[in-house]
Amino acid sequence: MKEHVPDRQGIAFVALFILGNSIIYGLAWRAGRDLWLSFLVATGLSFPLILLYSRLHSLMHGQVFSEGMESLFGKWPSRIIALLYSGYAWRLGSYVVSDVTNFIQAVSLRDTPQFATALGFVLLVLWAVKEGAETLARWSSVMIVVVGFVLVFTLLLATGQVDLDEFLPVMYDGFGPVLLGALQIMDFPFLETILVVGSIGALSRQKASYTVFLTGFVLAAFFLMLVASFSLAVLGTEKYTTSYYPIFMATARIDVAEFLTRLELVVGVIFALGGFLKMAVCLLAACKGLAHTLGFSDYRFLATPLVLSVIPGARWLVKSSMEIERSATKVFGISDVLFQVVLPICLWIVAEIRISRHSED
Amino acid sequence: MRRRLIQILMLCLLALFTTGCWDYTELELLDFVIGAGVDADEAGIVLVTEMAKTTGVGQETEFEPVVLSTKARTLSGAAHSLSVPAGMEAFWPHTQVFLVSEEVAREGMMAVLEHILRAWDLRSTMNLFVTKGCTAEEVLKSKPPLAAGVSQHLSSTVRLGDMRAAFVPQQVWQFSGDLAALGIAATLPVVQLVHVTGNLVPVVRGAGVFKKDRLVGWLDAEQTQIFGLLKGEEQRGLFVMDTTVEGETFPITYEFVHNVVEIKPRISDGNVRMQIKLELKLGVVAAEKANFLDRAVTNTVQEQLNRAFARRIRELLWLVQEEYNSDIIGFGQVLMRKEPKVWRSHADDWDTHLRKLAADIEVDCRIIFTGLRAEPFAVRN
Amino acid sequence: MSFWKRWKEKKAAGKQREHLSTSLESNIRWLRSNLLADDATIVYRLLRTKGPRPRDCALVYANNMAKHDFLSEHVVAPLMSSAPPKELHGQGLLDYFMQEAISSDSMDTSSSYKELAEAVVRGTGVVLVDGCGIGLMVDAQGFEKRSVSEPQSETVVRGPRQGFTEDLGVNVSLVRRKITSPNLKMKYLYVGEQTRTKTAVMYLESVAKPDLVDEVIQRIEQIEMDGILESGYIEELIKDSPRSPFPTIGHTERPDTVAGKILEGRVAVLVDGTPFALTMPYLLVEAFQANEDYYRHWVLASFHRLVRYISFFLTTSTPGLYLALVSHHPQLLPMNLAISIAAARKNVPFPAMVEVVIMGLVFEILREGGVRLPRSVGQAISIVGAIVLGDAAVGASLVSAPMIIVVGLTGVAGFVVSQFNDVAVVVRLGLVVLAGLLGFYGFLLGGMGLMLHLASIKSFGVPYLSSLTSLSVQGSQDTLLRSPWWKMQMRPRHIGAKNRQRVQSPSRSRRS
Amino acid sequence: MAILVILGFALVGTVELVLSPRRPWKEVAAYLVLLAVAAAFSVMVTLNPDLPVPQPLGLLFDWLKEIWQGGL
Repeated sequence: MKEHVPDRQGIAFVALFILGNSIIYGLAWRAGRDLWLSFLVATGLSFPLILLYSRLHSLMHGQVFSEGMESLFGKWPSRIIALLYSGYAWRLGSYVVSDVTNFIQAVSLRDTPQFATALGFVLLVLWAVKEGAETLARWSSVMIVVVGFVLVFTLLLATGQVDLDEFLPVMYDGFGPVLLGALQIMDFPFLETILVVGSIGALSRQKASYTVFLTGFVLAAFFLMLVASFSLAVLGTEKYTTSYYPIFMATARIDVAEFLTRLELVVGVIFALGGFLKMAVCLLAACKGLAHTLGFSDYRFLATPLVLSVIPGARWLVKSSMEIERSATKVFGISDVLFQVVLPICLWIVAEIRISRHSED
Repeated sequence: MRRRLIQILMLCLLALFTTGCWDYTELELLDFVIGAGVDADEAGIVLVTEMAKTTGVGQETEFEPVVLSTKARTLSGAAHSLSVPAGMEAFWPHTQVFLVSEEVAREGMMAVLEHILRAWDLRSTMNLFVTKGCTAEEVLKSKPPLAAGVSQHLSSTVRLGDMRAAFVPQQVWQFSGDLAALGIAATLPVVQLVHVTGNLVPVVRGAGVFKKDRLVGWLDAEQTQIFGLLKGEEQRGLFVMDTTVEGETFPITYEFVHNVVEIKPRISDGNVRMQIKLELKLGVVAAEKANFLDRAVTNTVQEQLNRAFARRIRELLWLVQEEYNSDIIGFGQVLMRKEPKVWRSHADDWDTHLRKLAADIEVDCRIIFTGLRAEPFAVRN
Repeated sequence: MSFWKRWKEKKAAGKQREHLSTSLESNIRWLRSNLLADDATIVYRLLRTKGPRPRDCALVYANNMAKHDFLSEHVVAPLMSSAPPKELHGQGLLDYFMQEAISSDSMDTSSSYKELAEAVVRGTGVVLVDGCGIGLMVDAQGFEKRSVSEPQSETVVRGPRQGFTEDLGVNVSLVRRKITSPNLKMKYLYVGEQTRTKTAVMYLESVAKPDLVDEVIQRIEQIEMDGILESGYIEELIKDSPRSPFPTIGHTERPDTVAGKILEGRVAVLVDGTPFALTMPYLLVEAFQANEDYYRHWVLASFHRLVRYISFFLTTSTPGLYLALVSHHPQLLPMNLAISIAAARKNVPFPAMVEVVIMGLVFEILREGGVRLPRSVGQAISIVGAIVLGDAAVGASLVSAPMIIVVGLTGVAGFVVSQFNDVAVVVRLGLVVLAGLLGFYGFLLGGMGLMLHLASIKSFGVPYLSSLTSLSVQGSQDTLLRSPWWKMQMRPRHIGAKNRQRVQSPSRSRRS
Repeated sequence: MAILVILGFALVGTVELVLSPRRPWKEVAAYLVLLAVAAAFSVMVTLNPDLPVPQPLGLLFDWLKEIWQGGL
């Protein structure tokens, strides 16, 4: 069964993946009131890497994941790479679960054990993984409309609360914090896009990879910047940098004629939608990678153990709500540098060399 | 086949869930806290709450306020033990009003704010007040003549725009934001108990001035009005001022229509001066004799208003800068935003700089309407 | 046991004799005792012609299935007065009867007992002639049927008042009259071992995708079932995702709707004996489209379409949301509302979740009762039941007043999207359970799962959410809103792929 | 708790094996092994929530920290 994802759905897929669970965190808080600059810098720095990811993806055009990997890197190297990325994807998936359960416990269901909230979410993800990328892309193309509409609507309602003076003075502490903030958002969520390469199936054309990845990325970056700047302008620098969930607190303040209040719920919805897609993509990538490592062409039968193990995985990797915050807003973890920057560049070079040799032959 | 598997898994999930709905509560088992206040006590903190007790059945229900109080070392502890006298779970998210007694405020707001900001169930849009000359318990136990409870009385006072001239409302986020930000100090509106036809009625009037998180002084209603203007709060309501027109002095009642304030730092020879430019658009509600069709009359009246407001601003600034040494207007913040370099050198001992900070005050009052009459009403014999 | 034996014997005997013999007497005897045995409605009219050599004939038909007066006037009378030449026999004799005696426009011949017997049962008059091994079938189908009237299930304010009847021929003609083009193709299929129900597959050759047509025909041909009594049988037997409660095949009672769908490139299946035609592929958006949308001004139509989407959301979500708010997140309710709901619920003995489920059930009972009862009684009963039950239940503190509002809203909104009325019940229940367990989070999980399910199903190869996921202006012209006709120049992408141009010249749009 | 976890995994495994269409034995074996690993992992985490997380890149990180004195 060959999957086919139309371009626009692919864009929605990538954009929603990047928006994912990151939207509720205080992105680039290191930069403080200069975070909008951080976003610009991070977008600029990530752009070539995203371009590289799309190149990798387009090289696999027309092939199933495992075939593509094998033709690019050879049998055994490709299996090792797939295994590495599978582990990385699994770890990221665990973090997303932990994000979701912690958020829900913090803001709403305080007495429900995290296991129960995680299980509901994870079962849904299991279903989604078994349905595959095509269905998920269709799903996200509906949901991106919901997310976009809701976000724009909320931001419009909150314009009264925005104090643009919060952004002044620009670069009070110099460029250092801006760069740190930029690195924060590159690590999470911008460059996590590498996992989409392994999860999404065939696009309509070979060139479509570029359109899909770049457009989706820019869209998501723009929205994230909008949301983060808005939260900062509403909350002020201090609150933005010290709250777990700034956007949540910012929307809680919206009050239109004492009627439209308590809109923080809406943020929860967006977060759940994005988090769901992100986790599904992570596990899709993990399943595909593992299946390739083990030499199977179909990945679906591997989904159950892999997806279910994310629940203990979340508990294993993240032991408190402070830890999840730290992991969400760290400045380029060492493993992320490896998986998001070093390895892709190596892979790309290898792939280009092999391809040019291939065409010479 | 796959779908059936999912269905079965879902069923298992359901079976699992039905063993316990952890967060399931019933609405009727909650006691709604609609207002709260904090008093100091030797033992720690006294939390006074106003709760909604519902009466009546079916479609005709009403609620009447009930006041309860608990004591504990910390506010969180007191809030937690509230369910003992309440008999049901105290439910905080609908709290609209939070009173802090003078005594607590003088000792520092941290004890209160930490709980409010960290707890999930207290909203940051809650209105904060500080009591003056009475405890929070006395305020909450007073009987406002019309509203169903003190909290409702206070929150409707805040909502009522016309009263604003006498206080500057502060919600939790504004207050805590000012405390946390650099170069600005916080204030809270003041609640006092006033005798009205034999009853003690809570009235919101004036402001409590904070330095860091401690209450250091008060502003009366008139000073608060000026303070509100300087903060750029949209002012409404009336004020009366004795005005001299053509040699005669008589009171004229004015109405705020629109106000804009602009505060800018100006650096000359390394000295900082704040430029305050206040534009007021006013209406005349009642003026016995002045004929505002006459441009000369209008001009003299505006002149007098300008001078009066400038004087009041100066008085307020003196009070705030010298007496309380608390930057409630946020000169420091303005400086930081507009002149970050200068601020950097001043930031460390801003308190001393604040004392010396000079201000150029420019007031521009305009009378833009005079009600339905062009000329004053004249009685002829 | 003996019946079984006899039936077996008959079957064995039937296998022995398949074709008519030349003896009229033995043919009749055979029919009487085998294929048409124990059937009191069959009439055997024996008659004899005139002429130099009178021939014995028999007219066999089923009472009330065939038109008596037609048969006596156009078959019996001419046969009795005819005088076939002496030398004619066999095929020639039949030709003589067909050409010179019987005045019917539709005739056929057959020598198979089975075919003839089936024809008789269907209402055809069969003429057997002594000495001929071939029977004449004269089309005389005529039974009582309902005349074309306004459909009950889909009424319109503006639009044609015609609805399908139970007669396939009439139905086909109704559609054909809408699309009088030789491009409109039709294929008859007979479905059901016993009922041999006649089924028509209709499509527009220049627009419909050939694979789609083949797929439909193939799926219908593969049906193995004893009887097809309603198009619902076929729908259930050939639909995609059979376990999903969502319909992946549309049904309608209106010829104009069918014509509209055919023009978009869809395939319609009409089944004899059913006033409901099936259209496929069927997408989610179609449930929210009404034929009247296209007859009215597009602004109003768009508005009402939005209302339909909102109603569907309300009917599926109101109880779940109410439950989530009341039992998990009272902080999200405005204070006064929370307090008044709390007061209303004070003496109610049930937990909110049980209350929601019970009231949902009560509503379904009232609805089902109202539908099944005779029309005049049904309405009265349901109104009285609702008012009395609702009012008294609130008065007795069995149910809280807000709950009545929730149930009422749910019920009324449910009727707006009638196509999804059944689905809504399932979805609603699921959401209520999830919301009761996990509050808004559970509700959200349910919603996401629902969307995932919708994204995963397809109807005849077309994704169910198709035009909602296009994310382009072109593709979503006829989804949430209806664009004016002069803007909708293209057919829906996945359906009319063969010939997408719909409006030839966009002159209207230029003029505006 | 650990027993519940094992039972849960066993239940899921049997249900899925019974319901899934015929698969090559290789895939079934891989599935079972993975499921067992997942179950074992879950049990380990359940029994000891403080199970250390291996840091294969920890050494590299420490080294990097040393050369970049700025610290993060």
